[in-house]
Amino acid sequence: MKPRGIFAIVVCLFGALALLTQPCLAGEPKTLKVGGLFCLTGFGSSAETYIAQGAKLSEEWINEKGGLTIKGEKYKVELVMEDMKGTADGAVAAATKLVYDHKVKIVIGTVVPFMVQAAGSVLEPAKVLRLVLYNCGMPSEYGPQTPYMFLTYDSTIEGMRAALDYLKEAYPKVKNVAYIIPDDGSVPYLDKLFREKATSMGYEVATVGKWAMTTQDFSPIITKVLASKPEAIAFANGWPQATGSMLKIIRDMGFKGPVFGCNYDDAYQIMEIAGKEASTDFFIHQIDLDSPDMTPMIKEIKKRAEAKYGKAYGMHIWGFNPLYELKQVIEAAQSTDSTVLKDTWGKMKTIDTVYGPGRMGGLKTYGINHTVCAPCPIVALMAGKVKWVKWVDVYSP
Amino acid sequence: MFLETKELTKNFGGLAAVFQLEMSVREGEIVGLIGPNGAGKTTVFNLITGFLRPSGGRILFDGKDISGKKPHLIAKMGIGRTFQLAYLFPEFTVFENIVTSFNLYPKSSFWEALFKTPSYRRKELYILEQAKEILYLVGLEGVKNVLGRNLPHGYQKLLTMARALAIKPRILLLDEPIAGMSLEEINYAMSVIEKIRSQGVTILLVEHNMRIMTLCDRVIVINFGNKIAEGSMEEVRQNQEVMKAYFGREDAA
Amino acid sequence: MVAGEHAPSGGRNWIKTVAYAGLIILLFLLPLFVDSVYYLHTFIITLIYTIAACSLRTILISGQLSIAHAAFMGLGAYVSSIFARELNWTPWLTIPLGGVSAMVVGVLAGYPLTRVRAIYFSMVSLFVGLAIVALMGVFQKYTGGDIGLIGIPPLPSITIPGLPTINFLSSKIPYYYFFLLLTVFCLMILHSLENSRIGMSWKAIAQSYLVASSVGINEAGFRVLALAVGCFFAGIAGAGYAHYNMVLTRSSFGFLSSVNLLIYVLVGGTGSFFGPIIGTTVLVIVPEIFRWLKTFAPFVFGGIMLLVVFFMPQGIAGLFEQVKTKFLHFQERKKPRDVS
Amino acid sequence: MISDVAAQTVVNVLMLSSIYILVALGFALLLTVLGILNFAHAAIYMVGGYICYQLAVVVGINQWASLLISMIAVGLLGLFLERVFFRPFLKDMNRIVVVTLALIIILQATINVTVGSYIRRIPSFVPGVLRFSGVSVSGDRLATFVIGGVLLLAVILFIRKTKTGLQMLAISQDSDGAALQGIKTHRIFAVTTAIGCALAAVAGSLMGAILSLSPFMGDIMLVKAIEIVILAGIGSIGGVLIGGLILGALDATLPLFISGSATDLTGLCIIIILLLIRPQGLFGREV
Repeated sequence: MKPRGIFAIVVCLFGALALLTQPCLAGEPKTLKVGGLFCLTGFGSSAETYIAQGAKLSEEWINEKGGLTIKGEKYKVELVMEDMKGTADGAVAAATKLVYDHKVKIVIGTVVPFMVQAAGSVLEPAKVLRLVLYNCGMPSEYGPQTPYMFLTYDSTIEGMRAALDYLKEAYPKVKNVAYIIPDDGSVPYLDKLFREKATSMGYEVATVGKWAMTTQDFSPIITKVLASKPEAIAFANGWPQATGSMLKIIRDMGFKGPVFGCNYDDAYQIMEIAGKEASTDFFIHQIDLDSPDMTPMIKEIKKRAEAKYGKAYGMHIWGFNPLYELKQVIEAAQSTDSTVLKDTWGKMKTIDTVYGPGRMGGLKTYGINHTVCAPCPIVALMAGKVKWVKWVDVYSP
Repeated sequence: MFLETKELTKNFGGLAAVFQLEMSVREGEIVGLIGPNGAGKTTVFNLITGFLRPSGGRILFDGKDISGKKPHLIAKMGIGRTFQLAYLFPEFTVFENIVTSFNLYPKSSFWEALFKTPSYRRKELYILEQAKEILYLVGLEGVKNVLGRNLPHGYQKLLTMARALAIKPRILLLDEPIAGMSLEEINYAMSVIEKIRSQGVTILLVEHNMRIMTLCDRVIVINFGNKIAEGSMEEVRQNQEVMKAYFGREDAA
Repeated sequence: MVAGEHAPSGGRNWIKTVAYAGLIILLFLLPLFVDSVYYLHTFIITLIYTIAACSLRTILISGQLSIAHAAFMGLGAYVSSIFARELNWTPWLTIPLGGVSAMVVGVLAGYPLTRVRAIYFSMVSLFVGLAIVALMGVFQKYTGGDIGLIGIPPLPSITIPGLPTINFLSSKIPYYYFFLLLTVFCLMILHSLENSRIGMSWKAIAQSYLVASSVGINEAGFRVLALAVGCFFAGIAGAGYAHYNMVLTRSSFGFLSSVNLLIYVLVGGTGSFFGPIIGTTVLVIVPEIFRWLKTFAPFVFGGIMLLVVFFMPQGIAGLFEQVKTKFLHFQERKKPRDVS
Repeated sequence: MISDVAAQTVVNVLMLSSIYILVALGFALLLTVLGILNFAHAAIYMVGGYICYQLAVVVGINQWASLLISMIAVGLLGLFLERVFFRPFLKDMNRIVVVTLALIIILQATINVTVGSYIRRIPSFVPGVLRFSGVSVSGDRLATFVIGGVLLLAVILFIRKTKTGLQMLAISQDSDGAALQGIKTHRIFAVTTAIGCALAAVAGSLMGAILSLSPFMGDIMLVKAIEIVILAGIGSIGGVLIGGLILGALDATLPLFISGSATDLTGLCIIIILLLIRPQGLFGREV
């Protein structure tokens, strides 16, 4: 057969597939549309696919529990997800679609800092309540100028504080720490915050290793960092590829001291990438789904994720959390108006998260008290095994 | 002297393609440059027209040193050329091929071209007139709207000549103008070359086909990049050195 | 008659003019029919990328397949937004400034680039593009690095006496008209250049630089001119994009984005001025329509590319030519042959 | 301990260079013989890694065997790609660019849809770390170094010594002339593409063990491969060695002196200057 013929058949097959999978547009009368911004393709999709699955679980969970009750009326939640395609332009397009096409007033999602900013440029002027999962502490990203943005869970800065506290406790002999960070524009802020916290705890910052975003092999930067003779090494915001690879190289090069990550990242994945031999004396901000020390809610989500997707990941829990919080806020405010919700949430002192009781904070750190500070779980990798450590209470004033 | 080379030398990685060549062309004559394969004829053309930089020596045109200048500047001075293979603009029609080649006289500025000012339009109209004249001169008006790449070989060769005329050359360097043509086409091409000369254009040509040498006032023979003989066709034919170069034997006839 | 406009007869030109005018009027009336702000956004993005793709084609017709075009767009975007943010210049001034700065860098890079041709040019231009993007990462104090730059001022509102004030923050419609006017303006210039002596010289260089220089066309000069013009409009498009989007990240201008622009041009067809316009329209709007396919959406983009490659050798714009030739052949066959 | 850092850096340079050389080898082969810039190389490299992962981890067969199977499978994929996607467009640069870019998009999306984008890693092929006086090399990197070297040598020998190889060489010099000489160019193209893709699969599998697997793992490596091939010179397989060494040296030493994004810029500027001095690359034919 001619290539053209083969190709034509393939195209027809895909066309048929596309037609078959077209979603039916069912519109229930009482639904609250909530937008979801996730990267399902492109950069970041490796984690955000699972976060999106978690968000889907939370939607089902709320509806199973009878939805939301606002002023005596029952509302079902409908999560409308749009793909950001891993780019800032994609984030803007997806946010525009949510706000103006789907007419949502509440959006959950965005994890990668540059997409947080890009989506914010659309969502903030439209006064859309934004439940963000993660940020890296840049003032431009999150602060007084973003009144509709809420940080639903501990982020890099909180994770860094918790991790340094735990370092002091578990490795009291360590005197100096090296800090490794992607050179993505957040360095000046995170570097300053890290130094402040570390020096206030009596640590010396051995060196700050900055790696270019295009780095494939981390050996050179690790060589440089290890030359400064640190006793412990910290990673700022990163993703499993980078964290795992770096951990592996650090151990390969014979470094024996503790290594830790400040961001919320999948410990299992990091262990898979670093390999069992290298996965030791490492701890990170993450939950251990198998530990009995988890909150009842996490256990519940784990069961649901396993039932629906076959396997539960820490990212599922993370993605579940925003809607879980939103439910409480809506029920407290008895309204779906984003401004009312914002004001109500801003006045709340505490809020329950899937990770345990949360407190609202961040006024001093970020300039706005829209940060939910909940207990920060620490998981360690010890001798090739994931080991649950403990919950660290952390609060950003 | 109109065009002359002085000790012109070109080395390609230690190998001298042209070595201390001394030759000259007077205004108004047709000069043939001949020599066996690999004698360096095309290299001489490329050196004169600036496509190659000489390793040594000078090229004088109308008293000015033009050695090592950029090709477009040499074209601007009035040295036109054709190529051995029928290089042309294959995606342009015959007429566009010629129109495009009018770059120097008259010249339009960027802003004139952008805004299509009246002066630009006037110049373009003038060019169209001129291009038509050239078309008639070489006899290509019948295939005016044919794409360059669809043109038969003989026409392509004529077109390259027509194109070279568009820069209003004072001297025209023709690289094998009748190679690969049929007898009929050769006779026609030769008449065109005659016509061009009658308009006062000096011609220097390279050709293997000796038929064209009947046109030449003078012939220069080179071998291994050096001049070995010069004079009328008859004189050159008698020259021992030439015999040797062409046939490798002194007694060959 | 002017160079480059010989072929069509007078009557056809008249029909063409009417068709263009009709199309432009239709585009001007478009916001009346489209009430979705999201689709308006998509159209605006299409307009911006149309300018960029057309300016890329200007470089392309001079025989230079540049893989750095998005970087030049980014250069214009960053220069314009930095001047508007840090020095509070009005965007009306910084947008041309962005274009000029992209042009200056294009010319500076262009002179050494004339040393290389064809695929070597493409490759070195690729590195130039990467270097420009790396430069944006180095000056992250001003560019925001990978996190991105926000707080870029929108276009200031225009007050024309006797008319209501045009406020660019109120809705996307003023932006749509601004970009429509900008696109029409830019394309007119590019079209005018292409159909002039300069455009013919560019095409001549692309076909044979040897012949071109033998007839006195300054190869280096015209190639740099093409780069200058192309980069200028890329810079304009980028700067306009910055003041519309109001957020910039350098990853939007990297290798993949440059390649995307190239795809717009190649899929649309390089042979016609309308190729990049059609290519951009199809490749920006169709994937947006198929957004609901989520993870399957990339198949639509890739599928269009393959469809074009397999069935339209001259790109989508070339399809019309193809159909026309087939039709003409058909007619010719029907005609009784001359017996001579 | 400056000497330790220096020694480790020398090792880093060698290891990184061998990674780059391995990735660029198949790319260079296709460019030399078929004369196409196969952008899809990056995606084929990723697919090779995923096949190896699926066999070794999910199915659970021997790792080296799965590497071999992945090689063969991707080689066959190469035959298919050559027949359907490359052969009709070999003479048309523009269309081949679009086809190979479309292949990247489609292969990435296919992996994303079927396997998912969860980041994975193939377990070490050669577990353990080699240490000597302050310098350490992981087994995988050493294996890559050896395999990369062997494959480079094998490809060069194949081209120089076998009949098929010599025919490849002939085609790379002048494909029309070779066809006139009775060489079945399409058969050679098919063989070349199969070898190129198989090499990509080896590279992908080893990188899956050294770095990690993700649908987008090829994006940056593609740029690196292009850099190497252009530095080496189009049409030079042996030059890939030098190109890879230069790029490896730049990427492994610059981060010691310059931090962050400036390393990229410096490296690129050096490459641009090198290319402007020698546009045809270090070992390319005269332009």
